[in-house]
Amino acid sequence: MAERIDVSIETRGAAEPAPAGKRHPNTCPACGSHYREDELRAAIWVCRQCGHHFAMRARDRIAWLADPGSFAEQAEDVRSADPLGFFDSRAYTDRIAEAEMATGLGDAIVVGSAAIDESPCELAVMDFAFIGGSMGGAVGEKFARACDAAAEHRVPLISIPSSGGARMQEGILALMQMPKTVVAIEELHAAGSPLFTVITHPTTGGVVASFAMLGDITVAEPGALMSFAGPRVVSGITKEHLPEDFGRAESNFRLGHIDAVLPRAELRPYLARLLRLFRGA
Amino acid sequence: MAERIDVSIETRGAAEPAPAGKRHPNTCPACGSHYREDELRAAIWVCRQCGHHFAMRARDRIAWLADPGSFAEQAEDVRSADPLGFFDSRAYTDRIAEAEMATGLGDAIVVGSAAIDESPCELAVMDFAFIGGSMGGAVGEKFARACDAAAEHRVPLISIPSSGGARMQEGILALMQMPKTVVAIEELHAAGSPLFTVITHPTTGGVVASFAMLGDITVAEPGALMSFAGPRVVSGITKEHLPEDFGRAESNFRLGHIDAVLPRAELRPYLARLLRLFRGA
Amino acid sequence: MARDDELRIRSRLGKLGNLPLLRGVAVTGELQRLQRQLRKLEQEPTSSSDEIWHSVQLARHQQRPYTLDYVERLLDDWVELHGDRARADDPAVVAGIGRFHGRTVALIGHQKGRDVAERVHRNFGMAHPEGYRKAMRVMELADRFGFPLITLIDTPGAYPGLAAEQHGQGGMIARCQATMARLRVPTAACVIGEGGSGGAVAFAVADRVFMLEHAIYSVISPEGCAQILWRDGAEAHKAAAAMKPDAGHCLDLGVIDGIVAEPAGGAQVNWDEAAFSLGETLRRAVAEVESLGPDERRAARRAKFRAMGATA
Amino acid sequence: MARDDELRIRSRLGKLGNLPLLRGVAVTGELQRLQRQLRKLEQEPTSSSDEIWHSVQLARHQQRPYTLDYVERLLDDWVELHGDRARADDPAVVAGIGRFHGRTVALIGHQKGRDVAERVHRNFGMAHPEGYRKAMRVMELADRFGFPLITLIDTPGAYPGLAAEQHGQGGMIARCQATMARLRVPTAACVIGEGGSGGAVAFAVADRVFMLEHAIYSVISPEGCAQILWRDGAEAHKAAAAMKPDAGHCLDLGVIDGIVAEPAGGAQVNWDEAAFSLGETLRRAVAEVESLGPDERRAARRAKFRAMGATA
Ligand SMILES: [Zn+2]
Ligand SMILES: [Zn+2]
Repeated sequence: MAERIDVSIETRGAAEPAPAGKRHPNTCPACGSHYREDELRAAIWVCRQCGHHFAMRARDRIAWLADPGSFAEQAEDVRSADPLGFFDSRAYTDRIAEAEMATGLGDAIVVGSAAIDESPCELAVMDFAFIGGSMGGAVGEKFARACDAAAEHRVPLISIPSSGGARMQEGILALMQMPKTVVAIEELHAAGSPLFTVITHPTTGGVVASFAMLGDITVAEPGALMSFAGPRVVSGITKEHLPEDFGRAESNFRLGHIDAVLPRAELRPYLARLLRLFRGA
Repeated sequence: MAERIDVSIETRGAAEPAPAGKRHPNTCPACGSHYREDELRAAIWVCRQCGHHFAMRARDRIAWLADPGSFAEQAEDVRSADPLGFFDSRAYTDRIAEAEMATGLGDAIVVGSAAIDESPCELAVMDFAFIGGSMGGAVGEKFARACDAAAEHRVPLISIPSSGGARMQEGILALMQMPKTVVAIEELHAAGSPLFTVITHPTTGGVVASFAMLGDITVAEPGALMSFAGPRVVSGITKEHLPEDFGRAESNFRLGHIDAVLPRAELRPYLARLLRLFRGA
Repeated sequence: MARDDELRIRSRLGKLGNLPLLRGVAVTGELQRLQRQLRKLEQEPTSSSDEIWHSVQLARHQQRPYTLDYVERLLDDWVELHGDRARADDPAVVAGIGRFHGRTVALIGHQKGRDVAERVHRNFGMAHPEGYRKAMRVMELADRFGFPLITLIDTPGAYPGLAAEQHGQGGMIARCQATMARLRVPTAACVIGEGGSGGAVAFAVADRVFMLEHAIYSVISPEGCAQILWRDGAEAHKAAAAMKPDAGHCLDLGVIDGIVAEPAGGAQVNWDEAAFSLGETLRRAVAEVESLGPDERRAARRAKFRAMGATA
Repeated sequence: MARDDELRIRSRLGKLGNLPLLRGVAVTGELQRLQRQLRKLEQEPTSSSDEIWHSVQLARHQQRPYTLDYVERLLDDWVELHGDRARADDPAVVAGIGRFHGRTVALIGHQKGRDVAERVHRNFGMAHPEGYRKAMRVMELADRFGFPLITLIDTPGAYPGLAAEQHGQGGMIARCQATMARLRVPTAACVIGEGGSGGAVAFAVADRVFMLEHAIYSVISPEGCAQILWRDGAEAHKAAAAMKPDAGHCLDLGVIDGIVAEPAGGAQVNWDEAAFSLGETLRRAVAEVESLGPDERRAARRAKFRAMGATA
């Protein structure tokens, strides 16, 4: 009668370096190696010492991934509104303006048409630097427009999320971006176009529980955290002892949630191969 | 690299009396109470002392379940052939003839149209007494014809399996009764008719891996064993220590595989309720 | 929504729409649009911060009717279905079929427990992935046999545990929404208590979505929001005022299609009356969307969610 | 099938059908019917008991090519897909997409291991329910994008373990068959080694089903049959003779649509030649069923399995 659901878990854990305290953004959190900006860029932001994958900005990623000159940004002018007149320590509108100044982005996602190895596709690339990659109205709308564009041109959509989850300053309308992106993917599929997803560190919350987990094929970068609840929330609320690789790409692979863990250097040929295979599908 | 699939299991077990050695068929294997045939019949073959559910013969079950006079048997003349000329200690054809003599049945299933509480339905009821309820060509064909009849009359099919699995004397053609019954259910669904399944003790092997587990709604009688591999096979091959209620209805319920464990006395009103709910669906 | 506000708005709308507006009748369709227009014209706040906090408390009231309390009052011939056909039956989610105003429907809802033992058993209404998988199975059954689907939402959120994460909590919630977006049968959802985050929206991709008058529907719990933004969970009152999870604001924002009036004092005061209100709303909603064909209905459902969000 | 028998039958059929019958070309369609008629006319046994046992041994030969060995030889741009999106990635089943004769196909197969470590890792090709669920996911992906589906069958059977049972082995095998019965894309299956029981048939509900010449396909392993009927697993030779799991008999019984010739001595002698034979057969089979429309093809597939079995 008062039995609870069986919650048998996988108990093994793999070693994964824990992030250290405050450090320079160009210092590797895993091995401490420090790099100049141009060194990191040349290494596509992967530590040459230990293989740690640094975060990659949306425009950097697109410039690296898309064939030169092929990217045509769409929906660039879409901005999140402030539907609640939200104010905590300061106004939400100020936070957005500040994020735009700091990142040069209109919101936490960049979308547009592109080609990879001469195969046409649509890209939807998130940027964690913009308010933690949180999903508000602009992210939802731009992702949905990317679905529309991919459906219209009958090309695959490549989605590269990185997000702390829904943007709480937009309240319930931020939550509604989950079904919004989900129905957009349904329409993408109805048009016959596939969705390929590349999970990058970190991808959590409402984004995991919506478009990030609906890829026809889903891969992740090494070490990327991908979980609905983050590790601090889980251990804080449930007091459970978490495996060291909780929520990481490697454990998600072992547990059947993604198709592959791909080092960044292999991503471009992998996506090019998928685009070839799905061309004219 | 050489990691195996995670096989974390539910380890709790519930007490379930193990069957004893040779005993009179009217002696309860759980509590030892002995009954006259008419007593058992009056109690729908449930032990009044401990609630143990004795096996119920197909015709007894139909007579008890269907409205009086409503059952019209179909495909009565279908018999299994002997496609391999199979012979072990004796000829398969002899085994069939003997089973027919002993049970008064053409094979291990009886199918036909009926009504329960005035709702029309199709019945497919197995009988373990006929070569262990094994599924050969006749069982597959008669089950498929029950699907056809239910589809044609747009009524639900109620399937009541009890089987040791595929009948090995028919070799590969016995295995083919699995996809045969599965495609028949697909056609049943295409016609808009539901399948309700009542698992009775024991239901294992190829029947569990085909029509027995494809019910839109599936219930089981208390204590009924329902597993793909039987407990002796599992413990024999894997040397695993099995919980006492391995494969029983109660553990299958806990593990999410069936909708309810229903004492026999509750079965008729439950099915009548389902038939009302799906009428004109 | 506060009692006074509600009565004032209902009275005005009654005149505007020239329609009978009885207690227990949801504000839907045209009326909903009129209501929003009216509010915007008047530029008056929907609910004060105290009124919002009052709803947060009522939404969590331990004597509030839960899903099975409504099932008992609204459905005949209820048959509860169990199990995800893979590894568990999650008691935090109930699902089944029954007769609703003479027709068969499927109903799925979060289920909280009433006493301590049942609360633990039901995991406080916080579902594991297995619960969402059970729900999807019953959604597909409803679709296969043409049963309209009703969902009742009442959860603090999906359970944030280790096993839940290992078994794919995020993906299961995503697929549950996708399943609802795919259904061809009429669907109606109502937040009856707490509509917490992804765990709630998993059941909310419906043709018509309602909230009980004192239900809340939010992207994060007020306590969670306070913890993050004010670094103090005790600032939940402030966080609720900022997030506006009450029914009035959700209606204003176009997130829901109507509000179901509760008995005076809240649903916990009179379960029968609350159930009657809810039943009337759901009955009308199903009838309303049933006039559309299956493809048209699904397209309209998708278009509704596609349009949600505030951009500039 | 024994070399001599095969050559004799092929030569006769070549005359009857007036069609080129080269090594590596499967016997399908009309030819299959002719072959069966011919055999029945002559009343000669297809294979002797020793020949059957020879096939049992070759089907299990540890140097026999496995699924990924064929993938390597038959597909370009192979992308293996992993995971059941619920709790595991089962290494006993491989699934993916790749280019086959210039077009994209999905391929699913059981996978045995070559050395001890890999054999343990692959669980000897015995899948858990999670493996069948991974397969269903990829089947649905193939259907969504119109990729023909190829399945390669090579398993002693589904794994009979406690966890497998608790996670719904029977139901998953049943649903895997149902999924294959639902697909609208062309499907072709081949038993490349051991086609053991329910674990094999889960992948075998295809438009065209083949066996390699020395593959076996059976309702129970010869050892299991011997254990039950002769109470002695060592009587497997006798059991195999009685069950007739060899390709010739399966073709005679109408269970498969054709036999893929192996290199002289067996597939283990020349993997490239075996792969070439298999590839030609699959290419022709897909082309053949592709001439039908999706609904017609699915109806024909269902009708084929609906008709199987021997009744009097
Ligand atoms: Zn490093
Ligand atoms: Zn007894």
